[in-house]
Amino acid sequence: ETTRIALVVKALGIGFFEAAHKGAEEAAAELGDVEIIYTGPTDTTAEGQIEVINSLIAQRVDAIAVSANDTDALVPTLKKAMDRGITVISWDSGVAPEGRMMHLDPSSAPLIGNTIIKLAADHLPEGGEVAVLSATTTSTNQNTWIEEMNKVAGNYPNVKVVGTVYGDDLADKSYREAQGLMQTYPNLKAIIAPTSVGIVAAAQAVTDAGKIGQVNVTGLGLPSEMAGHVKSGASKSFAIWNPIDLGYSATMIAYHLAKGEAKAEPGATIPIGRMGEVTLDNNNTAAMADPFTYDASNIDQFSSIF
Amino acid sequence: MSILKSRETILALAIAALLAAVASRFPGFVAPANLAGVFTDTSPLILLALGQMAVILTKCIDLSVAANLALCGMAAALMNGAGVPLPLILLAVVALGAGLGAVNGLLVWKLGIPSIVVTLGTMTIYRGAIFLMTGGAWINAHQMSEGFKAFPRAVIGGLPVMAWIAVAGVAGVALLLTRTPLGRAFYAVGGNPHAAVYAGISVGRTQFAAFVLSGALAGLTGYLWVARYAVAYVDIAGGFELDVVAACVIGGIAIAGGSGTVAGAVMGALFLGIIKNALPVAGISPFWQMAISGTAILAAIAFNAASRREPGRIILRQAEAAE
Amino acid sequence: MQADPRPQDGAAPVLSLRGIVKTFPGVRALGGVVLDLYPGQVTALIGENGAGKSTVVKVLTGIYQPDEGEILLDGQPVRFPTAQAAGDAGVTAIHQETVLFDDMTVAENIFIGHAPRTRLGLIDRRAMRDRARAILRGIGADLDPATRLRDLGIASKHLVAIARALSIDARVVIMDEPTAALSHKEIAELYELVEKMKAQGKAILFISHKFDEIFRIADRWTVFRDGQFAGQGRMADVTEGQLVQMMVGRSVDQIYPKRPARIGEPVLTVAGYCHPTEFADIAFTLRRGEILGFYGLIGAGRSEVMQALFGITRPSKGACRIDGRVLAIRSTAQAVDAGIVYVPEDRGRQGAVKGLPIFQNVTLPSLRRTGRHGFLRLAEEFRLARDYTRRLDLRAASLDQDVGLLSGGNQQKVVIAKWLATRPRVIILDEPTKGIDIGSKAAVHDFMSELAAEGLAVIMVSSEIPEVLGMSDRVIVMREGRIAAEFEGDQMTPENLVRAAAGIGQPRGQAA
Amino acid sequence: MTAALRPERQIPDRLTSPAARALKSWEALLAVVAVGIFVLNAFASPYFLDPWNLSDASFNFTEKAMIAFAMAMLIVAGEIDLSVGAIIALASTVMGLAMTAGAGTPVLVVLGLATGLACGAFNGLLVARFGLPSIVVTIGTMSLFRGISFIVLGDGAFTGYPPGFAWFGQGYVFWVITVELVIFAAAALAFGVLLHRTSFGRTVFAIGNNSVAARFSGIRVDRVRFVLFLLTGLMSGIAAVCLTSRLGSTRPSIASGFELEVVTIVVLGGVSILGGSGSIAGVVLAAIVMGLVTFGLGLLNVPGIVMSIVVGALLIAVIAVPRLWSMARRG
Ligand SMILES: Nc1ncnc2c1ncn2[C@@H]1O[C@H](COP(=O)(O)OP(=O)(O)OP(=O)(O)O)[C@@H](O)[C@H]1O
Ligand SMILES: Nc1ncnc2c1ncn2[C@@H]1O[C@H](COP(=O)(O)OP(=O)(O)OP(=O)(O)O)[C@@H](O)[C@H]1O
Ligand SMILES: [Mg+2]
Ligand SMILES: [Mg+2]
Repeated sequence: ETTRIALVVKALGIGFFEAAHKGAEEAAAELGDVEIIYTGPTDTTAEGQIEVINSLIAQRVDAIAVSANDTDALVPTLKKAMDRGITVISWDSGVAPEGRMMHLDPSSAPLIGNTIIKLAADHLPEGGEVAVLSATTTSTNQNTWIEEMNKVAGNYPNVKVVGTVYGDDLADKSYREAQGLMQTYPNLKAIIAPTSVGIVAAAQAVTDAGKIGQVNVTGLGLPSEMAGHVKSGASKSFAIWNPIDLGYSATMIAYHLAKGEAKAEPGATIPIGRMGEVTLDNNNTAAMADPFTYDASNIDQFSSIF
Repeated sequence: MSILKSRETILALAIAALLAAVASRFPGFVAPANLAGVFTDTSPLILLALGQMAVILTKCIDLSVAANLALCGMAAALMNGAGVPLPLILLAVVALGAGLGAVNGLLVWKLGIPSIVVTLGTMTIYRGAIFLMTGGAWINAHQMSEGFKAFPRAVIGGLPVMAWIAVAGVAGVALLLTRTPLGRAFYAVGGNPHAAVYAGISVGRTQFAAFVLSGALAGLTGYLWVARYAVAYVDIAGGFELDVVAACVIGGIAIAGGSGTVAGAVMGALFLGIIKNALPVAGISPFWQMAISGTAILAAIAFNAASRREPGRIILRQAEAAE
Repeated sequence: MQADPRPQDGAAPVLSLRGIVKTFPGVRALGGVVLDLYPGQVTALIGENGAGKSTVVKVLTGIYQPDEGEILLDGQPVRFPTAQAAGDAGVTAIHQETVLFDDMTVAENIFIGHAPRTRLGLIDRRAMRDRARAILRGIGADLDPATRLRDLGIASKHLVAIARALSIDARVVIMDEPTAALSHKEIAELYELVEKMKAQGKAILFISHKFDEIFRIADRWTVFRDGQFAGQGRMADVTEGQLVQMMVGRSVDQIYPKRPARIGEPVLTVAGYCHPTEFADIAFTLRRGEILGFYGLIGAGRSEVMQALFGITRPSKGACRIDGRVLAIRSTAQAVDAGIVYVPEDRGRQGAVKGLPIFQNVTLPSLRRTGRHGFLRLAEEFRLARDYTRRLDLRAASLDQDVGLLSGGNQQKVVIAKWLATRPRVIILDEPTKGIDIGSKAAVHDFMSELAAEGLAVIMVSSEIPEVLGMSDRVIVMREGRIAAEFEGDQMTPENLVRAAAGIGQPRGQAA
Repeated sequence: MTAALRPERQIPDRLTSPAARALKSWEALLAVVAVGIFVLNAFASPYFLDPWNLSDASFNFTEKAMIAFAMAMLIVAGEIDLSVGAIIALASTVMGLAMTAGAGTPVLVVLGLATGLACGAFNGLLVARFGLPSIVVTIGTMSLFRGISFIVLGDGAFTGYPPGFAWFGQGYVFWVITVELVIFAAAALAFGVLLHRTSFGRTVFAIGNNSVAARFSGIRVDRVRFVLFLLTGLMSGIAAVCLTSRLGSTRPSIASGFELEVVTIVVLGGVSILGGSGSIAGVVLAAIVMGLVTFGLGLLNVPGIVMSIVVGALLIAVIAVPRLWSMARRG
């Protein structure tokens, strides 16, 4: 009998999640007896995700792996799923601990926080002002990373973080916010956008403002979407973990938990196929891998993959 | 006429006051280059507001403009990916937009379905169609040709093409509304549909024409939007239809139809555009933006209602003399 | 009396209708009518309310498409798919309702749909203004083509409608009750205009309920009854009595059925009512059993005063007492509670709630009585509606029929029934017989005196002198928002009323 | 003297019986559609005919439908309220603020309802008292109410509602019958009676058909309008309690897009968007149809956007098809 694993994403159509879906299918093929249900709401709302999860509960899927639009709002519904015997994990964007068995972080938050500011600092030998362009006001992961970034900002004394704005993961709003940043801070040297939508919009805004070379855009993005901006010089470098690996790992974990082959408890280790294994911390959270940095030297190699 | 004029004057004064307030904290905002940038940024809103205005004049409303824009934008991006030359793409998006507008128009005209219902329905259908076209995939900057992206940005005489297109749109629609029979028919149909029939004007056909105009402008804006932000996906310009209606309302276009000017619609759009651009610059938390534009809308409605209130017939000689 | 369709003088009709049928859901408005219009002649079209006169006008001007029958222009069958097409064929009309655009200028109203164009195809605004001015001058209307229509009085608007009809170079001019909204002077000018057009060889269709005017300007007549052709002929060969007989199928007593009044104690006292722009210093007393007439030219402000009494608008100053109790009426609900009810002038907009069935219209202000603790009791509602509609001799298919499907006169009856069902103390009737045929008119007059006899106090606003004189116990004349004079007994003469209304001679000494 | 002029003629009360009318009504058609979709779903998915699943699925529509009843009355009266989603956001935010200040469940509920009423009163004041068009007023207050929520919360969230509070959105009254379902049914009954069986309801119809004539008939039109906005605010407040309780948290983006779905349910329910006609029974059925369609398609893992195409097409089709049919019949 096949194990049905539902991969619930923030919204359908986003490149990052499409790549994760690829990874999930890869894991399914490797495991053999797995059927992947790839689903999600049309726009990034918690209510939409709840409707989707309700229908998954009704179908009695074996596992749900969700990248949440809202840390807390999904909890009651996911609890119900667990009550009905469904394995629930979150990945990428987490759910509060009561609402899932474990959470798979793409990477550890402190690592990401450090990486994004380091990327900015690396290209600012004399230092200067940098600003942050975040995603929606409600998405958890971005805000955790920015928090972590601010914690370690002292390690980069030359770099001064002057402000944070929100682009809501909308291309036009992010673009406008990036423009606003450049006007508000004429001496701005870099924009850090830890969101794949924001980083592209910011790079475009910098290009349109004719400030390539003056303002460096960095953060987290997809190689395929950033390739052009790396070549134009709007972005010297950026980082991301591999979303394919992330979808792959989430599927592996969900499978092992659903089969009862592993237990989600602090300190447990769970095998994740070709990626090795993860170890759960006190919050039942695990980190997959370090973020990987892309620049002109390696972008072409990856831009065709994801 | 004098009341009408004063309404636009007051709106212009409000915009000037807004600019002055921002400038007092941040002089760079009113530098000509930046103002040009704000105008360019507001161009999509202006273009859509022009079309929406025509529709509202005829006592209808078009809630599907943003979805139409997104669909045409995606079509433009797909055509570009397929190697279609830019001039053809431009023609095609305008035609596609007009076609989508015509669907709305036909449902309103031939079946007499209220426009709010029609466009509420087509709004979701058009967006859904994008999903069906692409499976939900995004089209990103690197998948677009340079020429495709460069056209709206190309600067001519200090302004990018995108802004010039808005200027041309404003001039064209202004001419259409004031100096052509069709334009006057928009006003007639909205002002008194019953009388329009007596004047030999087909109410349905005129509303149809307004929807086609609104659709064509949305189609054109769809290309501009996608090329400017260099990305196309299902949800672009989500919820933008309400901004467009708000721009018209602030600009004094009567929601009951039949009255309003191009100058008003443009200034309504600029007012919203300036607020949107000024907030991040003036260092006001972006979380205030929504409440501020809501307040602006309410203030504008209240003001317009007060100025539109009929002064009352003056029967009394004495009252007349006293005034 | 059955008339022959050919004129004795042998001229051929310009425009003819043959067997025209037009049905609306539930109503057969025209059941195969015949009509002939001759060049250089005025044909009067007469018939009761709902006889189908306006429907014929709409068929002739392309607003409605006939279900059957044909329109012949110079003997050739034609079709008018739109109003534009009718205009192009030389048929133009002044419609019964003023159908104009309040937010457009006078010139635009005249030329919308056929504005002069420049070489580039754009509207030529200067030519439009100049031609508008010329046409307006031609009908003796001193209006600036650039004024917004909203800023004009009702009579001026009507003149614009007339100018619009004349802006089309027409062979056939249709006038549907053109004098209803005009004052004496303007009516005289209209008659002159009709004569001029006759001389130019135009065929004119003239619709009116006023027999004096028909006999004055018409050459030929056509009568419709219940959507059917009832006859046609030459004015010279017919008497008023015969026409009436043909219209209603019976003879109607033209004498006003006013019964001697038994006037009692004062019911309503109004003192010093003022309004910032509409009226000033209104004061009068109304007694039980009395019919108080309000006369004045159109726009004298009578309706405004009545609407203030009914709580639609608020007076800025003044007091109103009912049965001695001082009352500040701020809403219509309060007026109804106090026993004051108002039958408005504008039936379609203010009177009947179209879309609701007849019985619900009747019980609308009486729901507190028919219902219990805020809940409806349908049986009670039907009982009340049955009582009052029978009393008014309503003609309808059923009581749950949409009131919008009734003819104007029957709608008026529903509105009156609605108010009588509240058992009021004071009933105000604003132009109760305006646009109503003589049959229904007599019924309304009859009913009014019955109400007065039962002890109700009645105010009747009317612009028709015979009606005012025939029905009232007392008459108040208003001019420019003020009471100009009050007449009683022998003083109630047409001359006095006209002079007071126009402000000629007589000082305001007689005002109450 | 008048007897001769007035022959006694009896006008019948009705030509068609109410039962015959009901059979040919919109509601009957909707009921058939609902049953049809139910049967179709039962065949399409083995998971459909499970009481627990159906009970879960009811959350797809219960909150929206509660508001839809009040909205239906508002639309019958010729007005509209596009701010309902924003009212939920604001009411939820106020509850969140109170919760952080340590308020217990009863206080939270009272505050949620009171906020809804206050927002409704604000809309009602602008529309009824100042005579502004409701569609634009509520587009404005939609931004304003949700904007306040954004100012208060920014990128934060209120979480940690008291356990008792979860009852409204997650509790069961009996077996699979959820608290929300009970509120939904009670609201349907209450609004059905209010609109169709009371004098107040009758005046709502009168206003929707001709508000001027209604005023000339002694109806306090502005007061009725104001009350309708209050009711819509109140129902939004109740929906806010349910939704907040169900989500267990508040963010300013809560219930975004609700207004259009609510209007869709109302229109689908046969309420004329131009005012003057409609029934609560139709709205109930429309809510159920929408719930069945989305749940049925969800079970087949059809993407949400395809569902919304279906709903959009349904919205147009239900109005277009009868008109096309009657046009075809006339030739
Ligand atoms: N659009 C319509 N829909 C339904 N019935 C209509 C419509 N127009 C007219 N009728 C009906 O057709 C009949 C003829 O109306 P019409 O307006 O032609 O009468 P009329 O002779 O002009 O009356 P009046 O003297 O009151 O102006 C009436 O019974 C009226 O109710
Ligand atoms: N300029 C105008 N534009 C629109 N409607 C008008 C205008 N002037 C008057 N009216 C309408 O005509 C009607 C008559 O106005 P008013 O109350 O001033 O005069 P009145 O003496 O009552 O005349 P009437 O004999 O017609 O009742 C009212 O219903 C009023 O609203
Ligand atoms: Mg008529
Ligand atoms: Mg009057």
